[in-house]
Amino acid sequence: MEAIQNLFADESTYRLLTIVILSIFLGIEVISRVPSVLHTPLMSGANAIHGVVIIGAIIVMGQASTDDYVSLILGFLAVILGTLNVVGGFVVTDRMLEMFDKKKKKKS
Amino acid sequence: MEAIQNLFADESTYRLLTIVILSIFLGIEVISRVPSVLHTPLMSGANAIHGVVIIGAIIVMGQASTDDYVSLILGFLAVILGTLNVVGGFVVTDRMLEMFDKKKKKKS
Amino acid sequence: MQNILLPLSYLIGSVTFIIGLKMLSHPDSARKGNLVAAVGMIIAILATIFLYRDEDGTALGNYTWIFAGLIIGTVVGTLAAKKVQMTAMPEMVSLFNGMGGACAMLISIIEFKHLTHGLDAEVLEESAGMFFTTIPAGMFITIVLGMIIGSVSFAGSIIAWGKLNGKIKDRSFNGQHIVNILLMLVIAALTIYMIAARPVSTITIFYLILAISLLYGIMFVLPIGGADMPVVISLLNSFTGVAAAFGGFLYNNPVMLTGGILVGSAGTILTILMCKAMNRSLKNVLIGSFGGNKTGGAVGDKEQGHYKEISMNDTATLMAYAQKVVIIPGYGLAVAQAQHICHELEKTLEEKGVEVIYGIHPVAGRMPGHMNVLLAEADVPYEKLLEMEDANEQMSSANVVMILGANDVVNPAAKEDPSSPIYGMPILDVERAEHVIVNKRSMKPGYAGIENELFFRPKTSMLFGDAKKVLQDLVAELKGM
Amino acid sequence: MQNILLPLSYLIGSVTFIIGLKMLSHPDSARKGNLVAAVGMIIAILATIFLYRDEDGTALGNYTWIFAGLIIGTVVGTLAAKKVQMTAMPEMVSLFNGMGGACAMLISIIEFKHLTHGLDAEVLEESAGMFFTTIPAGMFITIVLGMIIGSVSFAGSIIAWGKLNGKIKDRSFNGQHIVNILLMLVIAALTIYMIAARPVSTITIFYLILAISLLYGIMFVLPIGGADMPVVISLLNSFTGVAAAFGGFLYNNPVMLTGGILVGSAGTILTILMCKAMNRSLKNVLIGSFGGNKTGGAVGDKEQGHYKEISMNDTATLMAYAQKVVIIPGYGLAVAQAQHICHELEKTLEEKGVEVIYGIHPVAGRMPGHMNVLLAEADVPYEKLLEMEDANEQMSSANVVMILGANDVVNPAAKEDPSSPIYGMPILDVERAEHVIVNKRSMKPGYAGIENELFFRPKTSMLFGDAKKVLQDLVAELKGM
Ligand SMILES: NC(=O)c1ccc[n+]([C@@H]2O[C@H](COP(=O)([O-])OP(=O)(O)OC[C@H]3O[C@@H](n4cnc5c(N)ncnc54)[C@H](OP(=O)(O)O)[C@@H]3O)[C@@H](O)[C@H]2O)c1
Ligand SMILES: NC(=O)c1ccc[n+]([C@@H]2O[C@H](COP(=O)([O-])OP(=O)(O)OC[C@H]3O[C@@H](n4cnc5c(N)ncnc54)[C@H](OP(=O)(O)O)[C@@H]3O)[C@@H](O)[C@H]2O)c1
Repeated sequence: MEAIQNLFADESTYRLLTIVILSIFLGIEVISRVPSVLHTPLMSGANAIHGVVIIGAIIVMGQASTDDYVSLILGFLAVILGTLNVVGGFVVTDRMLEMFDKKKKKKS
Repeated sequence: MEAIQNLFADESTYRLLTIVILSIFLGIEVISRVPSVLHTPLMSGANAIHGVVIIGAIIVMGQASTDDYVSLILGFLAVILGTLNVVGGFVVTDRMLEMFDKKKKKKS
Repeated sequence: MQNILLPLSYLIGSVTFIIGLKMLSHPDSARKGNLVAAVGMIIAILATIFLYRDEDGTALGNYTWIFAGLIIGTVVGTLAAKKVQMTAMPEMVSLFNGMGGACAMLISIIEFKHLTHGLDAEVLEESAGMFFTTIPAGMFITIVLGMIIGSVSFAGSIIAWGKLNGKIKDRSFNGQHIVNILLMLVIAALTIYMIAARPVSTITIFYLILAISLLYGIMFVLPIGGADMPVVISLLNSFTGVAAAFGGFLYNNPVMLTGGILVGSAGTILTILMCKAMNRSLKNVLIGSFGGNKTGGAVGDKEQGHYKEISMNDTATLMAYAQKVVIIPGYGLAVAQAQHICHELEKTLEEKGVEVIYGIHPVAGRMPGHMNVLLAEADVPYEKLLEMEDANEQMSSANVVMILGANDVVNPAAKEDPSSPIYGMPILDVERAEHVIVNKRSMKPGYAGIENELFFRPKTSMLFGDAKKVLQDLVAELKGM
Repeated sequence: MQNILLPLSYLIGSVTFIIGLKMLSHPDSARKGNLVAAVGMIIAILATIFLYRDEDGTALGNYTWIFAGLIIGTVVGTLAAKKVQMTAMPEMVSLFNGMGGACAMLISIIEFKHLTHGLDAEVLEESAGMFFTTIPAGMFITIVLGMIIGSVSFAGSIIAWGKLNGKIKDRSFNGQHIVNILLMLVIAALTIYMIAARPVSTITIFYLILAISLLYGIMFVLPIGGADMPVVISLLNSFTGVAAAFGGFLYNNPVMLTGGILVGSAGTILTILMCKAMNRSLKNVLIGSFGGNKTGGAVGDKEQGHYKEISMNDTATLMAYAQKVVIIPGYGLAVAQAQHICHELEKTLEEKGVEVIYGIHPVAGRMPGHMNVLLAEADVPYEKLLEMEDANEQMSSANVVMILGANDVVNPAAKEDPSSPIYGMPILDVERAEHVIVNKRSMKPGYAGIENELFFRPKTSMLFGDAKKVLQDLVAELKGM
């Protein structure tokens, strides 16, 4: 328990917590008035954004020692999966939104 | 110039910058759809909030050595002015909004 | 220089995510918003690869592995995303979401392994578990929570994916959600115990938590009706966001933190909005499993009277001589892949001087915006697609309303029958028009599993058959007139 | 414990500011929002006083001074805020804003003094200014920028306050904004020079910058028309927010940072929104000084024809036998303090079975929401106050429109005359009604300084006199009928 207390005594934890709280509010504010047509593309776009977890995978992979095969393989898998999330997410979102764009063009 | 570079090399600066940027976006998002009736009270409420600068005045005041009269007097002034900003700001906002509340009560 | 560039790139990344999300929520800027976020992501990834330094200042290694992983992921991801059918997109999103969750889970596992690196049974016994107490609590908590949420999201997303493409069937038993709550409690208890007490068996407990989390993810999604999956995916999406944010804590990385939390909170709001659009509460979706065990509602409860059928020929005549026709597309149109022939019908009618518009209900189909996407694919012009309110205004001046594979979204019970499970949902008010023609294959109910009295009303005529087939015949008939 | 409590209090403070601002922007929750923010502020202040520790772990001292300052500020602030007239509120806000700016300025001055503490001419000469190079750049920049923005905000707010209560008149000369730009450039140049070169004369330069900043603040606001002050105050408000944020950087204090930046960005947006509501651009307000040197517009340009007057008796008759009367309040009503008697008129008419509503233009009066606040003070029920769009819809079914001291907001030139300075502003479309009665004291123009053709239109009759006096007579007349 003391360890937890130490954690919360660290100033930088609060800096991060401030960032977390601001981000929560921002996420809510930004989304709260989205038209229902955009629900699916938005979900998909958000899905791509959380693919930022790939950065963690890259760091883990890059720091693994070259003889630690378990870490290397798991890290490699993590990089692939993260990339799938990012790339697939953005591409599929773009395809969905292309549909809407087409309509726009027709209109003008 | 080097000093400035050093400043920007400090990780915690970026943590603070992240907070700044998130706050900017949040400020914009939160306000952007306010009805015009509320412009004045909102301005007044925001005015009270930036009175948070009082915290700086308190720190300055509390750290001044007891024989440094210039700092003491300036700090004292700063605390008074800051408090005026905070207290006056919140009270005047409340008075303005009381008007609106009154109307609400009538309605129900 | 690089110690300026890395945090700067992360800052840029965070900003593009915010701007991207914001743009994504407006129809005009949505596509650009997606691009903006993608560019920010690329910047953040490249900066990490080339500029990241650990505390000792050493750069990352294993570039071959990293690039191999990136390339494989990019190629496979792009192909999968490009090849997927329009209608299979939600399941694709679910799959990608699962990948993200798995990535977060793997990161936690590897970091945990690093913490306990080189520990063998002997060392453990000697130090009697003392070793584990040296792990900083903050780091440990972050790793474990990231692992739990990541694996729930992973397992849940895979199940959701399987359900959407029909590989996995709805399965539920009584008291399932009680079992789920128990699982959750077990996970919580084990986690708290492990972190607070640091027992000798820490490693075993860690993997036990992992296993239960995966199980929980499966059990959580399994009983939920397949048609509720969009909501569940959105929820799991926000889970993965939170898991990514834990990674941000772990590596003290602001872009992971903002990106993850943004998605976490935006995803939660989006989930709620989606539920609202379907007139359901989130609790209802998760526990009620309304899609799973169909309550049947009013089916057969009342004497329903008779419905009347209409011939193809009569339909064609009625439409050809109408002033204004409103087409109401629904799930059936999507299933029948009849969007192109539907557009053909519209053009044929317009050539005959009939005004044709579409009435789009927000939850018609099986995902939000389903009908818009579908009809856009068939090049139906944007301005012909009216949202529900606008369509309802036009309804009273329409001669014919043609309902193509829609059911719940035109069910008058939503307005009239307080005991109906869909009571309160706004519907397309087709009865204001002169004639109502309904195309579906049978008298079977739609998604909500309830009877639709509209089909028995005097104004309504049924035109049975698969939507694509019926429309083809109808167009041929019209062209021959 | 306290090293947990302090940052936690700051976190709570930041959150209350966000929630408070959010609630403040919705009519239903605005008052509570103000309270929420106030509570957060108290928590942050108390936590600072009792829990703050510097790097060495020593607590703050000088409690007597601190508490004396807090008490004086609280008493004076509360009294001032409670005593102020409803119509004088904008100037009060300006004054309080100036106090905040001054506070930020003083903090910077003291911190700068600390940096250079104990330096006398001798030391300086010896070290040839070397001393100044030891000041960390980040800290120095923060202090100087906080000082500049704080003092501009302080000086500007005081001028704005003086203008609003009529103590200071508009003063402008040709090329004033060029002088202002020059002043700005001098400030920027001196600042960059001082921070980059750290000359021996650093102290002198610092105070020089302070002086020029104060001068700039004065020059910036002086030429702007008194009626544009709400916009300027909003802008200065966001300046003070930014100054507070620099304090946050200086003390590495997250609550000052979030609070300051939130107000900085929200204030900027609010400024833009206020400009939009008046159909002006911010540039126009700041440079054009449209309120200052009245361009006269169309005054006397055209042959205006004649206007007709109406007697008190005829007015009373017309109103008493009307079905529906729309009252359009304007700045004149506020000046005449005629809101109570106006409410009296409304009640008298209603007793006679006449339906009475108010048409509220968003920029009627001299501050946003002016009319709403004014009429609320006189207990006019909320639902009688229609916003512009709703009022315009009611207009065509009204028999009489009674314009009380309004002018620009009913000027048809905004719709009809592209050369008019107010062209494009939405107006209350009074001419849709049967009769239009205008009460003002003369044929003089209103705020925008332009002629109003409405007064010469066939439907319009003028009822000259001070609004309060006229309404008193009208009510007496009506009661006697
Ligand atoms: N949009 C979303 O985000 C979303 C997500 C989840 C759930 N939902 C729910 O889905 C429902 C959507 O309503 P809806 O009116 O579009 O669909 P629906 O109520 O599910 O009805 C679809 C109808 O189409 C008919 N059909 C099926 N295949 C067909 C074919 N090949 N040709 C012609 N007809 C065919 C079916 O009748 P037959 O079997 O007799 O042919 C069925 O009654 C709502 O209840 C909504 O809450 C929506
Ligand atoms: N609301 C805001 O936020 C705000 C802020 C800044 C500027 N403004 C501007 O202010 C203007 C507001 O329009 P408005 O129509 O309300 O006012 P206005 O155009 O300024 O006209 C007010 C009229 O009231 C008359 N008046 C003055 N004292 C009177 C008295 N004692 N009894 C009767 N009449 C009296 C004046 O004519 P006589 O002298 O002939 O009596 C004057 O023409 C707009 O141009 C707007 O852009 C608004």
